[in-house]
Amino acid sequence: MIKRALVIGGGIAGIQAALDIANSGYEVVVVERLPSIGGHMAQLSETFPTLDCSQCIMTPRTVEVGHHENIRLLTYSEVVEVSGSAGDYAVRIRRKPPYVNWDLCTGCGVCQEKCPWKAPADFDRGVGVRKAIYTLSPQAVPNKPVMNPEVCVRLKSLAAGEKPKCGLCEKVCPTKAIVFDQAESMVEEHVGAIVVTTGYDLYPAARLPEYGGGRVPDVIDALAFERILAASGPTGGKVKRPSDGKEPGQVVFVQCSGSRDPEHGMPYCSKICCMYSAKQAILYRHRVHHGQPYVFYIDVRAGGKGYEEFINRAQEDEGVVYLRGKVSKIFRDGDKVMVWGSDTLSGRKVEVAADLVVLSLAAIPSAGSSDMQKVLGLPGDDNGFYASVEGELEPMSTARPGMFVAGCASGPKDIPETVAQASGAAAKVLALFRTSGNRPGLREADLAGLPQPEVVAA
Amino acid sequence: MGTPYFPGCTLSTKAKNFDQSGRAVSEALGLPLVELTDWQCCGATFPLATDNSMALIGPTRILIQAEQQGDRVATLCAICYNVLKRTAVALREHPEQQERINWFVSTDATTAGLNYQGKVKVVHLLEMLRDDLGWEALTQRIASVNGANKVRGLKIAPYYGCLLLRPPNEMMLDDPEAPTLMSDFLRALGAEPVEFAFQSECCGSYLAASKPDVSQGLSATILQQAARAGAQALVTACPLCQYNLDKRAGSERAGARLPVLYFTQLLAVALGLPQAAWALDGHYIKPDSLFS
Amino acid sequence: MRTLLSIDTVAGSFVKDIELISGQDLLACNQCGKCGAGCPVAGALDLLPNAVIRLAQLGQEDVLDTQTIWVCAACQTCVSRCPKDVDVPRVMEALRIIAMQRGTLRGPVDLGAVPEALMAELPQMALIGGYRKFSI
Amino acid sequence: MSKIGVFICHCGINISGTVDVEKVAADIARYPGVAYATTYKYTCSDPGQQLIRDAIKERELDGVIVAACSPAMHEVTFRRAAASAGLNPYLVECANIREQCSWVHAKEPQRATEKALATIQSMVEKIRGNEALDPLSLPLTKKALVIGGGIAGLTAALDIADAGYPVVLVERAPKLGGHMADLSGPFLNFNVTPGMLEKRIERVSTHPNIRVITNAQVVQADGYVGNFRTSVASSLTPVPPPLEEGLGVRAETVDVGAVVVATGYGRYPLSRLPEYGGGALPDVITALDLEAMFAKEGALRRPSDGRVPREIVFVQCAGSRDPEHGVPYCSKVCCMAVAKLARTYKERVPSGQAYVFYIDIRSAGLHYDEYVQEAMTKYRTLYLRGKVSKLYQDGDKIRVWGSDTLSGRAVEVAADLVVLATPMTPSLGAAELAQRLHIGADGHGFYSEAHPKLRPVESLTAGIFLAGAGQGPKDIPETVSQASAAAAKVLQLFSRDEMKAEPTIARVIPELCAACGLCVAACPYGARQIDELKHIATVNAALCQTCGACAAACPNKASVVRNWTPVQILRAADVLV
Repeated sequence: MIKRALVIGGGIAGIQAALDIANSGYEVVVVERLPSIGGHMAQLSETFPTLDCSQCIMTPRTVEVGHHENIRLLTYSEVVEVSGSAGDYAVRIRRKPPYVNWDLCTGCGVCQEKCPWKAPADFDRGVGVRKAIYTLSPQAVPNKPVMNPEVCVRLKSLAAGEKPKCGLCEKVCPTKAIVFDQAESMVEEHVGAIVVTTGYDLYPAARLPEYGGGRVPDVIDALAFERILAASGPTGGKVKRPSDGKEPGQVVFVQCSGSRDPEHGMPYCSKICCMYSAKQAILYRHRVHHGQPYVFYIDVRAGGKGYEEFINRAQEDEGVVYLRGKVSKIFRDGDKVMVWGSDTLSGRKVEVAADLVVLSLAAIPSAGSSDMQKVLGLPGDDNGFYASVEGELEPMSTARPGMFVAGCASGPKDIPETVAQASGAAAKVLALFRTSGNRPGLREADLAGLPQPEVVAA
Repeated sequence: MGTPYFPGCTLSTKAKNFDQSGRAVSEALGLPLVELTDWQCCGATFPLATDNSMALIGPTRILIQAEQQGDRVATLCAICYNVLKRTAVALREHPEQQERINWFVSTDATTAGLNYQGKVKVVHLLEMLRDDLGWEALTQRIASVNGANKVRGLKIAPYYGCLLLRPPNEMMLDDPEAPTLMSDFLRALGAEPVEFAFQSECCGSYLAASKPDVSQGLSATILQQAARAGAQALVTACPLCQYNLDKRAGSERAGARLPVLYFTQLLAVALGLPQAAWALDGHYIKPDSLFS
Repeated sequence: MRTLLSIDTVAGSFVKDIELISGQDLLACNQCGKCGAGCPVAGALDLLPNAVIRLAQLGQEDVLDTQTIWVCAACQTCVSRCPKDVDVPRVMEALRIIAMQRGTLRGPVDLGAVPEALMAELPQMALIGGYRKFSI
Repeated sequence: MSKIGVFICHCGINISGTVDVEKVAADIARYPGVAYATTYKYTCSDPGQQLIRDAIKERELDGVIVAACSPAMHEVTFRRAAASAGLNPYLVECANIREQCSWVHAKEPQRATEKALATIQSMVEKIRGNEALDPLSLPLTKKALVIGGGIAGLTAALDIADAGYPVVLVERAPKLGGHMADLSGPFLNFNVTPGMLEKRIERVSTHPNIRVITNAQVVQADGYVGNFRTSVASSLTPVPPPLEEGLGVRAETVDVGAVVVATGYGRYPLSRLPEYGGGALPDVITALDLEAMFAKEGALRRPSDGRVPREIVFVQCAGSRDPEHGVPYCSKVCCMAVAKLARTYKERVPSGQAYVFYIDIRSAGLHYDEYVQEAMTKYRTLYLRGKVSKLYQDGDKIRVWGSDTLSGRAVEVAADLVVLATPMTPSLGAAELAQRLHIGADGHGFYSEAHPKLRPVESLTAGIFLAGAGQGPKDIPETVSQASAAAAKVLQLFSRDEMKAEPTIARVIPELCAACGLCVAACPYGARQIDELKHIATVNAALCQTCGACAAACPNKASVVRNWTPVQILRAADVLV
């Protein structure tokens, strides 16, 4: 038994699982695809129902992961191969080249400041721009930049075999950390257990042509609106719409944009949208006092502590208009965005000439999930999420001993449920490590014969 | 040779100009249409009840006639296209129903002894332009026309209406929410497509007979939206849409004064065919000034 | 008026007839209302399509009195957008068929009532289609 | 202290974009006691930390101030860096010139610069009085108490015991399994192993590391994280709380290092729902009643006359989402539970018809919506969107008056059986237990978690963790996730050999203390006591949270907080005012 764990995914689930294992004295390798950890939670403005700032409550955890003596953090990296069995999984990890020597880099940010090349920032869901050399956010952990080879003119000229262009970052870097010819590298790790926390992505708006198909600038997704609301976001927390930077006077939130829709391939409910839309509507009202938010919904799903009360607050105190009906069509009309919906309670077809429309796109398995499932030898369910095989009493268990899953990788969940699952997965790993021996994981069936290290006199 | 062609009622009577221009352009492009030797009305609606065999007899007879002349049948009318295509789909998916209808029509005078084998592919002329000829070839063909292309640079809104594209899983022609078929067609002609949010909205269809005020209102909105988007004219592929938009909503009071052209007419102009082939008569809003 | 629901209405022959004729599972509809939201003729309806389905789900035969079933021209917009694959125009057709079978209603297309000028210019397809869809 | 080093952080441009850091460095370098001052782009980065380490060694610094972000962010970072260079970490302080300065005064750079300087000067005054301290060590009992033997308690107990630690599981009822044992079957369409709960109970009962005490209640609890002393009373037969001393009641002391509270939920009294019959109509039952009926084999028969109900009405939100009934919250599980019951009903009574009155169908999460959708299509359940207003006995029927807001009609059903989805409430005695354990509870009696997002299973008291519906309504998968999470927290706590605690706590200057007891009254954490023998106030290091209430209350200034003495605070304040 190698008493060392691998956590795949550095969102809040991965962070929590890693910390719980590392703080119990075992080593953890955290692999994150992006240059820094934090996942979607790092993109959020404030969290429901308390309206705590997301960054503020999470930063202590990201920092702890970054500095933890038991945690080896491999960001900008991907697990490409897993072999072996519970107790000794051999894991090959590909480290993408950041074109920066992170050992030398101090994260001073001069390169980013001086870099003349810009591209839309994925982290800001395209609302903002970032340089060709960038970190995801000012609070990034690790706070080291990476270079986008598709935007960086120097890298493009090198790739094309042309005379090298630009190179400004190299000139200004005080520690000579820029490495244009950096290659990807491979790392091999041996671990006894694996926790999969690969999270979710949003359904592509392009697949909803009746909602503008992603081509109407003022029809954005909910994560983009989070970035607009975030104090550290591209608009500095001011509510401005993408097309012309104007403050939107009417904002429409469209629930079930792809969810609960077998015809679009997602029969399931994405679980989190009702609550975050209420939050976004409230935050919008706080920023734009005369603004009018509308929410089109089928059922308001507010199951959770303080959630129902939060929805009541949105409806009663914050003036959010809830309309029970699904939106059928969204299109641009002059400088407005027309939303055709219905209110099944009054029996009327309604339309809103909105300034901004926010789609609650379905939460889907994160990109690359099916490949990762193949690498891990784990089955995906019919929606592509990691399947739970032991039923509702073992939600973190998987088909393979020593592999556990937590958070949205096994279906949409809100933050507290994700965090609970992550800690729960950590408990399973800890039990595995502490019972030592080359035993497979703690599956119900296997446990009968497990040697018990200590026996208590009752 | 040529593709068996089903004109349908409207193109044979009140919308002959679309038929004329259609035959002329297909001839000119080397895609000749050969009218079915014997045909009847398709019924103009696809019957939606589960037990719809009786109403499918008409369109099945047309498919049988087509099968005698080839493996395809072409139409220029969106509704004929919809009814025939959905009939073909329904018969393919329900062999027992096909057998039942075949039994019925085999006793009928016009189709005595004939059975539908299920081989006919129903195509719209726009589909033939896209798939048989190709937009690239059409673009080149237009470019090779002597003299000025009177369509070049015109801002034209593509209008699909409903039944050319819907229901999408049966029609399988283009995505009704974000279609490109007619924009590609317009680009090939050298025109500038003006896409707008109402290009697949309903014009009111049969309500022209039962609730003319409703269809007039719907059509007027479509015209206004196209005009606001900057279009100089609309192009359609359905004679009923053309009627509703042009004759019922073309007045200044109701809609916007935009000419509503049939795609065949526009193609005839672009190909530089003789003016007779343009067949621009019968429009409420005269399109002639577009091309002068 | 309080509407009495019972197994004889909500699972009765009226509901079964509609499902049989339309081939649709009425209870697949979760009343999201997307059909009405995009319906081009919504302005001319006395009941939105989801409400028609609703009354059908409840087995309420007065749904046959609604004008909506005579206004729906089966443009298929709702069909192409319904998240639950409910073919609303087929339900409308079923209701029209039942109404016509019962003979309590005539469809609103009365060829005799179409003004002569309109008759002269209407495309055949409008007359044929409208007549076939909306009248006995 | 005469060799204080000051390190001023640019924080990229977060600070230096507003505050003139070079000017601040130049000014503070001239301040008495400051031997060295410098600036750096990102002090928290590895080279930044190296800068501090090098300066400590080369310049023999005896105090370090890092002027940067909030100490909540990086105090630990800088203290660790200093310690590795040989400086006692409690001689390192952070001056917050970001959150409390550059960010809030972004438009006034000059005044921000002045404020930054003053903030650092104030911290210099404070640090002069700092003592070198060592972390405190506290003993740790590696044994856990789990309160509640439902699915949450069973799961938490197993996860802790499987990791090799002893567990005492206290259950109020005579047997384990909680509410789940009374359910007719599993909740969802997952691949369920039959008898999963029974297997889990069996494992707990036979686990060498677990001791189960049934018919038992925790009647007393003292102590603190790592060292709780509880008293568990058990009787021969189940007794509703509070269990008091008496015949057949045996009390024993259980010492544990951690507690998992998994007391689950209770039933809402039907008497509070008079418009739904108030519990007086035999054929109006609760969802849990129906669960119990379905748990038995054979035909479903209604209570009044034993007939098989042909029409059954489920009433959602029978009390929930209803502030007027004292339950403003949503009970979360009913939508799914009712869907399951309606499906089961159709399986048992294929010719029957089920109706469900609801406001919103809350089938949130993977597979849940699909499950309800199937209840409608495959099991032909009719869902009616509207709350039931009234129901009454009408001959041998229960007449249910509701509405269908989707058709806009008032509807009624003459039902044979009515099933109320009543609210999930905290279990009986939860409020008293919360008081006994010094853990908070909300206005409804659900235990309060330390943070709603990131600390969902930690109570407000260190060493006491929460699992399951006692913290708020939740379904089985969520409950077991929480239970395992609570176990992880216990395992984490037990992974050390002793507990380290911050030494910056209150202490008593014996010469000044009169044992008046004001500090005991002032302390919100129960950390202060009077040692009657020595006639002096004492501080329990594990409980003290450094709040300073005792220091403020003490008339003799005998209670002081280490490194936050009155002298330090006054000197620091003098600079600022």
